[in-house]
Formats: sequence, C-alpha cells, structure tokens
Amino acid sequence: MNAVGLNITWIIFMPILVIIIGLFYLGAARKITARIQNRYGPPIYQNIIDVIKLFSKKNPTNHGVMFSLGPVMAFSGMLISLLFIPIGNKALLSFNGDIIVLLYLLVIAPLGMALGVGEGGNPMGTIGIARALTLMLGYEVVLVISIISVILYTGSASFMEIIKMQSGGVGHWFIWPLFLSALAMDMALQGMLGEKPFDQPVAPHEVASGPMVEFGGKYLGLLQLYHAIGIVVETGIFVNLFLGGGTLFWWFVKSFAVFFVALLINAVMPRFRIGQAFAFFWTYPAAIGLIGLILVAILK
Amino acid sequence: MVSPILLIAIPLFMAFSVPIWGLISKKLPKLVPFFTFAITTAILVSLLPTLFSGQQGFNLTSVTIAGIKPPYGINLTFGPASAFFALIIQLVALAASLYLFEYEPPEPAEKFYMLFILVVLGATGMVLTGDIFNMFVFLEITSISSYALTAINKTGHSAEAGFKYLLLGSLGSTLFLLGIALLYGSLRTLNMAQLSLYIHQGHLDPKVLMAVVVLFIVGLGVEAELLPLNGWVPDAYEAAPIPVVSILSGVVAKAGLYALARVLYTIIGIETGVLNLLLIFGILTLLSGELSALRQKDIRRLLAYSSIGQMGLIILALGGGNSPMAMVGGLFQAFNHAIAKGLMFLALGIMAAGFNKWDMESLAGVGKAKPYTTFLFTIGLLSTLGLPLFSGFWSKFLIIFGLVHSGQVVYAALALIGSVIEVVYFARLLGYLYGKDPSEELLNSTLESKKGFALLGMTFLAAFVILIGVYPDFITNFILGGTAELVYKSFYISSILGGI
Amino acid sequence: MMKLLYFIGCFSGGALLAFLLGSFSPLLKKFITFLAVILGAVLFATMGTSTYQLSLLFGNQVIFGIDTLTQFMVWMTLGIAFIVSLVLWSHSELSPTFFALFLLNVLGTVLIFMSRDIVSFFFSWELMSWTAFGMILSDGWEKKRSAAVKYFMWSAAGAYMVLIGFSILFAATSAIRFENIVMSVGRVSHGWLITAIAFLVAGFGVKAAMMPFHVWAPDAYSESPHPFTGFFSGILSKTGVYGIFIAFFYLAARLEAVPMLRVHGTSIFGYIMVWIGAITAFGASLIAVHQEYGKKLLAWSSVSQLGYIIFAFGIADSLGMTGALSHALAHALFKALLFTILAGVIMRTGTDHMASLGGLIKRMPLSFIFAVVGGLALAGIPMTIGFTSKWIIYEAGINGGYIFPTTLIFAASTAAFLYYYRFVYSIFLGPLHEEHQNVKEVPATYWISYILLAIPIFYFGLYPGKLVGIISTILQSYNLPALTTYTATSVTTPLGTFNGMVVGLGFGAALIVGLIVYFIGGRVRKAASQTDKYLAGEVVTNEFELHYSVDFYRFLERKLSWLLKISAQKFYEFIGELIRFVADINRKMFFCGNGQAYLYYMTIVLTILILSIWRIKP
Amino acid sequence: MSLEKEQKVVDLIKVSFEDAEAEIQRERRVKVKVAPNRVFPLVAYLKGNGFKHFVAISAVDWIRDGEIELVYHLWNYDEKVHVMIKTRVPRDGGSMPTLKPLFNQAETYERDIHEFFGVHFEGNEKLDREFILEDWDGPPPMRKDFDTRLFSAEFYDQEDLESEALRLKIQPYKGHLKK
Amino acid sequence: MTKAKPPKGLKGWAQGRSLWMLHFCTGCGAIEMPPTMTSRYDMERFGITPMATPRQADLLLITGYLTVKTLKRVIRSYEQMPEPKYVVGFGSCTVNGGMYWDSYNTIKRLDLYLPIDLYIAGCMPRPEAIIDGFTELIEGIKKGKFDGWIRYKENLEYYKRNQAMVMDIRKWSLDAELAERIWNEVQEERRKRFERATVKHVYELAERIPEGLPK
Repeated sequence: MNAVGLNITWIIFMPILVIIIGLFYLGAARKITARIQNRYGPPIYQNIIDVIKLFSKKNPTNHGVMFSLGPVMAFSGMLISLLFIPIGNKALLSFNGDIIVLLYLLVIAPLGMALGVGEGGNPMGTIGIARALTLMLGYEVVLVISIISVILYTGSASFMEIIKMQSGGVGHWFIWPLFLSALAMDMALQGMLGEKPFDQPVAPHEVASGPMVEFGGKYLGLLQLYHAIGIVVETGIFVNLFLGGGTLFWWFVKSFAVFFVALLINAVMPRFRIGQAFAFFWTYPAAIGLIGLILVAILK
Repeated sequence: MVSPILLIAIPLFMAFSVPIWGLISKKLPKLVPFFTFAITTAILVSLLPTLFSGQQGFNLTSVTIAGIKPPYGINLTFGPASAFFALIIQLVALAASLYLFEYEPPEPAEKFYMLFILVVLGATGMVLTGDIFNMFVFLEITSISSYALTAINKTGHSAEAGFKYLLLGSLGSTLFLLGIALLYGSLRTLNMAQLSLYIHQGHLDPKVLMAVVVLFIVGLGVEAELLPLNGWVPDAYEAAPIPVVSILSGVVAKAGLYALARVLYTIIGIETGVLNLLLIFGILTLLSGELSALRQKDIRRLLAYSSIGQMGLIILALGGGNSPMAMVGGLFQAFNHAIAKGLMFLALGIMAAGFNKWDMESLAGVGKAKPYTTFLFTIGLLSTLGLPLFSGFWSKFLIIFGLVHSGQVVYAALALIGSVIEVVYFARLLGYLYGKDPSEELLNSTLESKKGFALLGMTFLAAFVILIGVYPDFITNFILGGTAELVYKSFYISSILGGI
Repeated sequence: MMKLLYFIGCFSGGALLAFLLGSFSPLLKKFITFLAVILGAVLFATMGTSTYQLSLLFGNQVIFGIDTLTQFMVWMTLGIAFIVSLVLWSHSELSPTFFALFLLNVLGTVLIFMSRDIVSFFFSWELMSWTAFGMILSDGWEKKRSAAVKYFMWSAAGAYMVLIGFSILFAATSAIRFENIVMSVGRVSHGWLITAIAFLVAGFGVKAAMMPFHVWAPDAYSESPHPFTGFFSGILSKTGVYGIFIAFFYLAARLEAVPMLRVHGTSIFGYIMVWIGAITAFGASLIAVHQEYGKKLLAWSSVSQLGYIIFAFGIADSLGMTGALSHALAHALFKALLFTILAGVIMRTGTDHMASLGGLIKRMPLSFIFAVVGGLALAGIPMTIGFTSKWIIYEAGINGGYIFPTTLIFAASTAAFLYYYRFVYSIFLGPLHEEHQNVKEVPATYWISYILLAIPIFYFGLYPGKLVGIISTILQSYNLPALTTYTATSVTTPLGTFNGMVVGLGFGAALIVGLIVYFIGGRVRKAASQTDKYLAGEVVTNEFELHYSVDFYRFLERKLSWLLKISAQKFYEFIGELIRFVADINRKMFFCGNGQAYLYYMTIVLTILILSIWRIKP
Repeated sequence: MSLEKEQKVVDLIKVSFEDAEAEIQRERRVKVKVAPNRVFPLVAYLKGNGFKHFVAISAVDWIRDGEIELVYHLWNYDEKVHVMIKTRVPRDGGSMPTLKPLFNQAETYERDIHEFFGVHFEGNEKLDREFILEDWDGPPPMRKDFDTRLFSAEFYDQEDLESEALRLKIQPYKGHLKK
Repeated sequence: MTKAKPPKGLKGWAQGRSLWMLHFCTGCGAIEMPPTMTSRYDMERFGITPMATPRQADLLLITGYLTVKTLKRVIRSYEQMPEPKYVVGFGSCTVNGGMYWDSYNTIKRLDLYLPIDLYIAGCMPRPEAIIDGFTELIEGIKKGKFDGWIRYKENLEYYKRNQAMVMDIRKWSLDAELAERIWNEVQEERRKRFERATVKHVYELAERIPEGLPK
C-alpha cells in the first residue's frame, strides 16, 4: 500500500510540477527564439506572469456553456493524459493504459477546445480548428507508424515495459536501432507541438490566432496551462519511446532537449500552407517512418 | 361421376352457346365465362383428392373417350402434372373472367366471350390430353383463338400484332405438326405413352429423334416464348385487351410450357441431352427478356418482357432437370408466374381504366389514386421478384438451388444477373407508382371502387400468392407429384397402358 | 416451438394490424408497433437458449436456434428497434405501411440471427432486404428514387451471391443445416469451398458495405426515413457482419490447413479481409470528411466503421474477434444515437444540409449533449464503448502484425475526428440562423431514447471487461479463441492494458480540477449578442454567411483529390452504361417489330439446330 | 527620340474619331479630348486595338467653368503607350455612361468619383451603395466649393465636447506621471 | 456598486509585465512598430507582445490618424477587450489631428471618443520614444495609475454621445440599447451641426482659388 500511497502523492504533485516546468519551457522557448533572432528576449518566467495576468483579467467574453467548458475540457484532458505517461520512472496511472490509450486521451483536449471554439462561433476559430484537424490527420499517421514500429520492436505497448527495455545507458536507447522511426516521429512532433513550419492553426496573421480568437482572460489562461502540459506530454512520448526515460531530472532534460530541437527548427522556418503541411506529412516523414517500420518488420 | 372430360366438354358447350344467351339478354354473355370457369374450377378441385391416393403418394388416371383403350383410342390423362397446369389455367381464367364483368369488349361482344372461353378450353385440352395429335389440335384451338383475340381491338396496331402472332404461331404449329408426322411415320402411333415406350425401347433412329426434338422445341417455343421465337410477345401484349393479355401470359404460355415439358420429358426423355438445349434457350430468353425490359417506359411492354424473362427462367429450370429440385422449382415458378403476372396485368388494367395510357409517366402516382389496386399489383410484382412472404421466393430459391445442384453454377449465376436487372426495372416501376403525385387525368379516371368484381378476382389471386408465400407446403406436394409424373416415364407409361 | 411461433406472430401480426388499422388512427399504428417490439422482447427473454424446428418447405425441418451469439445480436437488434419504436411516437406522418414494414424488418433481422439453416437464413435475409426497400419507398421518395433503386439492386445482388454460395455448399454436401454443412464440409473440394466462401463473403460484404460493394450504402442510409436510419445503419449492416462471421468461422476454418492459402500466419481470406476492411475504413472516412449533408456524412461514417469490423474479423484471433463483435455493438449504439439525433434535428428544422443549420446548441442543448456523447464514442475517446472496441481492434492489428492496414485504420480514426467535428460544429455550434430562432428542443420520446442509448455507451466504456466478458462467452461457445485476461474494469492484451474505470475516475478528477481552476478565474461577461465576435473590428450581421460550414476541409480535399478521384461509383456507372447499351442492342435486334425478321430468326434457329444435330450425333 | 508609336496611336484614333482632339503630350503619353458621349466608343475602340489595361478614372473640378473633367487612363502593354482620354461633364447634373461593360474595374472608380465629385454614371448599379463615406449626407467633399476647413472646424466641434467633459469632470488625459 | 479600481499588487505587477498589445495600424505610425519589435529595440523584453485579437489584448495601440470609418472599428475592438485595458495614442494625429487638422473625415482628438491612457507624441515618434512611452505605461500600471477603462465605463454616456456626433453608433456598440437611445437623442444636434458645417459652401469660396490656375 505504501507504493500506492507514494503514487497518489506524485499524482497530485506531478501536474503542478509539470505545469510550472512547462511554463518555463514556454518562457525558455521565447528567450531562445529571441536570442536566435538577436534580441534580448523576455525573462524566462515571462509565461508565468502571463498566466497570472490572464487569470486576473476581468470580464472576458463568454459565448455560452460549451464555450466555457471547452478550455476546461482541454485542460482536464491534458491533465489526464499527463497521468498516463510515465515521467521520470514515476508510473502514475500508466499501468492502467498503454500508448494507444494515451494517444486517444490526448485527443480529449483538442476535442474539448474545438467544441468550445465552435460555440464561440467565430469563423476564424473554426478555420483554425479545421486546419488543426487536417494537420492532425497528417502527423497522426506518421506518429502511429513510429509508435507501431516501437511496439513491433519491443512486443509491448506499455510505456513501462518499453522504458525498462531501454535501461542500461545511452547505447540501449531505441533511438539508435529505430533511428528512422525516431526521425519520423520527431517530424510528427513538430506538427504536434504546433511549431513552425506547422503553426497554420494559430497563424495570427491569417486567422487571428485561429482557435484562440474568441478566448480571452481566464479562458486563455486555461489554454496556456493546457499548452504547457501539452509540450511536456508530447515531448515525453518521444523521451519514453526513444530516449529511455530516466530519472526525474534527466527525464526533463531529455524532454527539453527534444523541445529544443523543435524550437530551433521553429525559429528559422517560415510557415507552410496547410495543404502543403498535410502533403508533407504524408510524403517524407511517412516514407521515412514506413521504411523504418519495414526494417523493423524484416529484422524482427 | 365427375370426369376430367367435363373440363373440356362444358367450356365447349358454353362457348358455342354464348350467342344463344346473348339472345336472351345483352348482359348475359358477360357472365358466361365466369360461370363456365367457376364450374370447371369446381370440377377440377373436386377431382384433386383422387390424385393423391395411390401407393406412390399420387395417382394418374387415364380417361378414355368412346371406350377405346389408350394405344388405339384417344385418352385424357389426369395426373398431378396435368392437374397442376389445369389448375393454373383455371385459376387465372377465373380471375380474368371476373375482370370481364367490368370490361366492355369491342363489338361483337359474343365473339369475344366465345373466343375467350375457347382459349382456355384449348389450353386445358392441351394439358389434359394423352394423345399428341390431340395436343396439336388443342394447340391450334388455343392459338387461333388467341390470334383473333389479339387483333380484336380492330385498330391497325392490334391487327399488326395479331398478324405477327399469327405468322409465328402458325409456322410454329406447322413445325410441331411436322414433328408429329415424323414420329408417326416412324412409330405408327400417336399416343404419348406408347410413343414414350417405343422411344425408350430405342425404336427410333436417334437422328430422327433429335430432328423431332428440334421441331418440337421450335414449334412449341412460339407459345412458350423462347428467345428468337417470341418477337410477337411485346406487340401482342401491348395491343390485346387486358383480360386477354392475362390469359396469354397465364394460360397460353403455360400450356405451351406444359406441352414442351411433356413432350421433352415424357416422350423424348431427358437422357438424350435435350437439357443442354433447354438451358441455352432458357438463359438466352431470360437475359434477353430482362435486358429488353430494362429501359421500357410502357408498362405493358415492360411486363411482356418480364414475362419473357420469367418464361426463360422456367425453361432454364426445366433444363436443370437432372436435379428434381430445379424441376420442382420450374413448375412452382410456372404456377407463381401465371398467378403473379395475371394479377399484375389485371391490376394494370384497373390502374389504367378510363384513362388508357400505359407509360410510367402517365401512371406515376397511381399508388395514391388507386391504392388497393396498386397494392395488389405490388404483391404480384414482389412475388415476381422472388421476395419472401410471396410465393415467387420459394420457386426462385428452388430453381437456383436445383441448378447448382445439377452442376450448372454458371447458368445459375447468369440467371441471378438477370434477376438483378429485373430488380432494377421493377424497383424503378415501383418508384413511379408510389413516389410521385398522380396527375389530374389519373385522379379523374375511373375509380377502383367501381371495379369491385375485378378486384375480387385479383384479391383471390393475391391471396394465393401470399398464402403460398407464407406456407409453401400448401402446394408443394402437388408440385412434387407433377415433377414425378413428368420425369418418371415408366410410371406414366404403366399408368396409361397398364402394367408393363 | 410454440414460443417461436408466438414470437414470429407477434411481429407479423403486429405488422398486419399496423397496416390495417394504421390508416384509421395514427395513434394506433404507433401503439401497435411499440407494443409489438416490447412484446417481442419479452417473448425473446422467455425463450432462453434453445432450438426450434419448423416444417417449412417439402416438410423439411428448418431450424431456428438461440445461442449466446444470437442473444447478443438479437438483444442489440431489439434494443435499437425499441429505440426506433419509441422515436416513432413523434412521427405520425409516416404511413402505416412504414410501421408494418418496420416490424417485418425487425422480424427478418432477428430471424437471420436465429436461423440455423440455409432456407430460413435466406428467407429472413430477403425479408430484411426488401422490407428496408419498402420503407424507403413508403416515405415518399420523389428525390430518393436512384438511392432506393441502387439499394435494392445491390441488396438483391448481395443476396444472390449469398444464394449462390449457399447453393454450392448445398450441392456439395446435400445438407441445409449449418451444423450438417460444417460436419460434411470436408467432402467439399477446395476449389468449390473457396468459391462458395468467396461468394458468401462478397454477398454478406454487400450488406456490410465492404468496399468495393459499398456504393449503395451512403445513398440508402441517407435517404431512408429519418427515424429508421439508425436501425438501418446500426443493425441491418450487422447482419452482413454476422453473415461474414458465419461464413468465416464455420467454413473458412477448414481452409486453414492448406499451406498455399496461408499468408502471414493466417488464411488468405483473413488477409484479404484485413486489407479490404482497412481500405474501406480509410477511404470511406476520407469521403465522409467532404460531405455537405449530415446524413450523408454519417452514412459514409457507417461504411467506415463497418470497415473496422471487417478488418478485425480478418485478423481472426481472440483479440480480433473480440474487437469485431464489440465494435459491432459499439457502432450500433453510437450510430443509432447520432442518427436519431439527426432525425430530431431534421424534424425540428426540416433539413440536414449542414450549411443551413448551425447554433442549435442554444435551442436544442440536450441534443447537443448527446451528439457529443455519440461523437466521443464515434471518435473513440476513452470512457466510451467506442474506445473499448477500437482499442482492442488496434491491439489486434498490431499484435497480429498487420502493420500497414493498422496504420490505415489509425488514419481512418483520425479522419473520424475531422468529420465528427464538422458534423457537430455545423449543426450545433456556430451562429444560429435567423430562421431557426424559434426551433424547439426535441420531444420527450427522443431524449429518452438518447438517454437509453447513452447509458450502455458509458457503461461499457467504464467497464470494458464486462463487454469483453460477454463476447468471450460467445466465442468460447463457438470454440473460437477468446480473450480471457480481463476484469470488470480492465482488459489486458498481450501488448498492454486498459482500465476504463481508472481513466473515467481520473478524467472526472481532472475535470473537477479544471473546473476549480476555471472558477478561480472570476466572473465573465456574457456576449452582448450573436454578432459580438472579433472579426477585425467589423460588425458582421446576418446578411453575411458567418457559418464556416461550406467546403469545410477544402484544403484537404484539394490535396487528396487524386485519391478521391478513385471511385467505385464511376466503374459501376460504366458497367451500367454498358448493360444499357447491350440491352438496347438486344431489344432492337430481337424485338424489332418486324415480322419478317422474326421469321428469319425462326428459320435460322431451326437450321442451326438441325445442322448441328447432324454434325454432333454420330 | 522618335515618337513613331505615339504618332501611330494618334493616327489610329484620328482615323475613326475625327472629332477627337488627339495629340502627343510627350514620350509614351497621348492625350485625347472628346465629347462625353464619345468616350465609350473610343475606349471600346482602343480596347480592341491593344489597350488592354484600364488604369483608372480621375476627375478634376473646374469650378469656374462649371464643369468636371474626367480623365480615363488606358495603357497598352505591347506598345507601351499611355492614353489619357479627357472629357468634361457639367458639374450640376452631369452624367456619363458607365464603362462597366468594357472593363469591370471601372465600376469601382465610378463609385469613387460619384461619391467624391457627384458625377452620375448611367448604368452603374452599385452607384447608390455607400462606398468610402459611411453615413455621409453632405455635398461631395472633393469638389472645390466644399470648404473642408469649415467642415472640419464645425463638425468636429472640439470646444463643445471639451466643455462637456469639463462639466462631467472628466480629465481625458491625465498628463505625464512623474518619474 | 463599488467603484472599480485598477489592479495593484501581484495582479498589477503581472498586468504591467505582460502587456499584450492590439496594434491598430492604419496610420503611418505602423512603420515604427517593426523596429520597436525586432532586434534593435525588442519590446518583448518588457513582455509586450502583439496579439491578433482584442479578446487577448490588454493594450490598444492606435498608431496615427483615425478617420470616422476606422474609428468605428476601433471602438468596436476596444469594447471587446477584457478589462483591465489600456489605450495608447501614438503620434500627433491622435492628439489633435496632426497634419490632418483640416480634413473633413479625420477625427481630431482621440480622447474625446476613447479614454486614452497615454499619448506618445511625435510625427512619428521614434522607437526610443515608443519604448519610453511603454516604460511609463508599465510603471504606471504597476502602481495602478491608469484607469482609462474605468473612466470609459463610468462616463459611457459621454463617450457615446461624442461618438454619436461623428458616427452612427447603433451598430457599433456592444450596449445596443444605450446606443439606440443616445443616437436618437443626438440626432437633432448632429443634423444642425452638419448643416452648419456645410451651409456656406457657395461661390464666394471659389474666389479664394488663386488666379492663374490652369483651366
């Protein structure tokens, strides 16, 4: 029972930790982007200020019940996904669901947000959602190909099993034997994180920040938190599958490293058109992933 | 004592007495066909129990005329097969004669009723006779009356149709007669049982036999609507009055079919390879009929083509005769087709009554204007499509099973392709009947409630369709008997000629 | 014996009564239908697992049996039928014929699941097919003609393929009962057996909307009477699935032994079906994404979901079959729910054209909530039955090593989000149109049926083990491999675990946390009006189209146009043209109306026949 | 620098439009003066002769003559010649046929000129819709007799508004904050 | 109803350090924004980020002159912003009309129509001036000294009346009832003013046109 008790402590503590770290990730992202652009950039804790400010704002416009529930659902959906991914050898709830469960839990959040945006009734928001979903159709295929190759390679869809198999140093990480799959997944991750060149859904110059167009104040604050957790979870999938998990510290280091790569690409890339982005995912990353998958299937 | 002879004698008497009734009252001739067929149907039904009393489960009685025994005298056979076809004919004729109550035939009306009775009489005779020349005679009675009835509307159109029918029909009869002549020349007998026995014993040169087969098929094929010989069908069905059409499709065609089956199965015997011929003819007729119906706009022509297709299916089933299932299915289908198609034609007559337009566009929406008639029509249609709860389902099911059972998977598949085409045009027809709003003209045409007697006859047929559809065993024993009679030659021969 | 007759009589008598009495009072037809379904369910409950014999054709004993699978399928059928009969209370405008045919249709469907021999199976099959056609017909089908004809033609073609398959088996084994066929299937040569199975699977595949036999399905589903569509798509398609189950596990099992027919460790049939299922699921969902009408969208979605089931059947191990059967139930539930909601929307607004709807959440909040529930299940969100079944199917696909089809299935699932969002957004979200300002919420019969459908959706989502347990019992009774590693709330496969309860509780807790965070944030201001939106400072009034619902995924369509161009429809249209061409030639040739020509034909036939006799006969 | 191509254009116009005063203004620039009712045929004629680009319509208010001069600019991509067609319509009740049948974009320029100069263009259906000036019911503001300074002073009457603000004790702008 | 107060303490600090800006760039001042945002001056180091919609913005930056037509949109956007919100007038056009002082269609003083918190004068102000203005703003917000949105709420009728003098406010105000009422009230005066502004447009004006202009 002791183990269970510990688990519950972590279950309560981990989301708070991840939110703070995720906000720091976002702040770091802004700082790093600024440095790349030869700017000074905001302080690294800027996003925490932003969230505090957003929650302190008064009278954001509400368009209906679903509009309010949307961000809540997005936040909660990401929170529950967080619990199903092992973070730094802490299994949390991940014994109760495998990668596929996580993949589908990850969908609750965008779905909730999409419904909220829908009730907002702003066509730009809906265009953003339509773009996001199209993008999702693009990267999900690549993501799934990579995940299937990992599952085929290990014979298990459980995160803990996969992490266990990678224990024993850098050499045992799956990024080496499954390099092509990892590469494909990293590309998919770029889309998942919504970093350039795949930031069409929120493209501020085209659709006025897309889904978020009607959200202000605490709605936006919830979405910021959702985004912060999302980054950790999404990079965490990569860390757990290919970089061998690790202790809490190293886990976050690896996770940030994955995010850092995405950031570098983000900082120097222009934006695809949405059709191009979709077509891109279904050509190069999918092809790379498929080659990786075939190699796994043959070599296995 | 009721005797099968009465089935021929009474109509004969009634037919020629029509003018006399006409002298008494102008209205009386109208009733004559109905009473004739009511009496004959009653006689037939009262005779039915005698069929199922022997050891084999059924019985075949031979009735001699003028007391001379079969090989030398003329006889009538009353077995399950004959009785079955006679029943078909009587049922359809009865329903059609009820329709006549509401129908004003072209003058002179007496002639019409006379010919009407004569057609049925001839068909009944064909079915019942045990003598092949008699069969020819009855065939002639039927066909000549049909020619006249086809042309009775006295328009150029009907005259043309009648003439085409006459052309093909008379040539067909001639060929049939030629075949009889060949047989008689070789075997010196006209009694079917005797012929069957001789052929069975190998008294006939196979080449002559095959020539006879060909002549018979081509000769009888005109009435049985086989492929290249059925050119008259759509024209005749289009030009003839509706009750006549129902008789043509339900009675004449079935009599021709019976003749074909009787001649090929009983006299010639299926071991000679005629079945392949039937299969080929059957499938070609089926496909050609269904394909022609596919784009028809005129409902009478559509039903005519569908009729051809159905006859093809029956012939195909007879071709699968080395499996009794197919044979049973074929006879069953003959019954179903006669009833359903008769029903459909009669219902069509009422649907277009007082209106006289027969294309789909004009009759669109009739389901709202004349709901009950259209409902009856639909029952016939669904039965023709072979859908469950209606009798057609069982026969089609049996035919396909039988065909596959006899090894003819390809034919079965082709037949089913034909059926799919049938589904398409009938579904489209249903769409027209129910889907649209009726035109003013249609709404103002004669009400169906004024056609009570006709509806009674049709309801009677529809009841049969549903009864057999729900409980097929109502009639299956009959069909099994009929199949046995047609297929087991020795039984037939021994029943007529006495134990050999 | 008598119980079965009572059961049949209950439905057919109800049909007869509804048909005869329905025209006198609309209440009567609804009441009779409702009563007949309930009575039927009660009768079925008393029947238990048993076998009944009926003397049907030539005194043959046809068999109706009830086993666990039958119970599963029949309860599903009766359940959805009950929902439909409940919803029908609000539909007096449908003709008595519709009610009668509906009862016959339910009867046919139930009898399919009960029948244990060829004759009764085919009887029930055809009964189910044509009554469905009749129902489309009875609902005034001026615009529906082509869809109805297409449906009828395809279902006839499918039924005939089934018939050929059965008749081949009958010809080879001389048995009409399934058990006898299975016993003597060893006597059938491989060639015939393969032919028979191919015909059967193709025939059943038509009903299960398997590509390339799916072309009828979207049209027929979308054009069928609205309250009935849920049953049509949810249950009638399952008869095809059931048929495939029968064909596959009764007969194809025998082919397992032939090494030539084995690919990837399973039979070649399985392999083909996996691919067909995956392509069906993927292709249909891509098409569903681009539909403009709600019913069409859901119809294509049905085709896609049926692809999942076929895919899972093809895998044919314990996971695959569990997945297939559970997805059969899942699809029946959520598709019935979604179609019923759409029927309610159509009843209230008169259209299912998505661009003309919008904003109905303000007027029909209950419908919206359940549309979300249905959508969660459709998209396979954990906590709903849709995830339970999809998850098992994915695990089955990966575990069986079908990597590429599984990828396609995943993509199809992602596409499901796309079309689901489009559906729910276009109808319920977005701005409310002027003409729908006074739309009312659906009547009680509707929302009661929503609730009734939502309960099992969540129950089996939170207790996936219960569903797997039911299906395992079925599979074990058929001596098929069954999934045994489950508890009430969790299922474990060789690859991983899924605990529905933990996910549910966890999400519940997360939702509470989310709400707390939300309420920390303080007051909000209600939007002043519907035009209170940010549109670059512009005030956009009703004269402009603010509802982003036309060409929703245009950019996607543009990119996928090469893929969407591949159309089975066009191929069939070409075949249809060809047949019409042949038909015309045939008619002009043989029925030219020229008496001389007829005589020529007669002479030619006579000559050919006589000459050929002289040549062939020695 | 020869002016051959310009001369060709002038000749081209002179051939068909004898009443038009065409002259070469300078290199690549031809000026034509015609009566208002001849503008449409002339533009149509030029369009058929390679002047595919309708550049703009501009207007000048000749207040002393009581006329408004409309200038139609056309451009020939092949020859690289600019033709200005000048015509004058009366200031009050002046009317021109629309060029929309020839060049769709003329509609927009015509709406513009209608709003700012008050010239009516016959056949332009969108003329009455407000284009740039929303809620405007005064005289066309680009005419020379429109006193924009007066209008600005009177209409945006700041003194009134400010005194009201003082009465309400609103300090619209609080001034610099001390560092 | 208690009087709303500008945020102080943590909220005020966060508000000041995280100013999200909606820049209404129709005026020529827009050209000064890119240098302010990019690497040389980098306003993001103060937490100031451009935002695409008023829902997310705290600061409305008006970069230059506003015509009547654009004023409507600005008011609309301003009213859609959540509170607390700030308006910065940028360039002399917003102060007194600037070089458009005699235009028939440009409003002269923005603070009559919207509660300006801060003006950055200049034509145009250089990025240094902008940064300076922003620093003022941030410091002021932290101390709770900017209360433009409170002024706007409290004197809504006054602002609406001013707006109604130059534009049709009915469609452009979130509070439709108030707008309708005020619009009806000011009609008479508005009409008079319009007449007064246009009545003297006669030929004497033509005399002012210098001689020698080409005919």
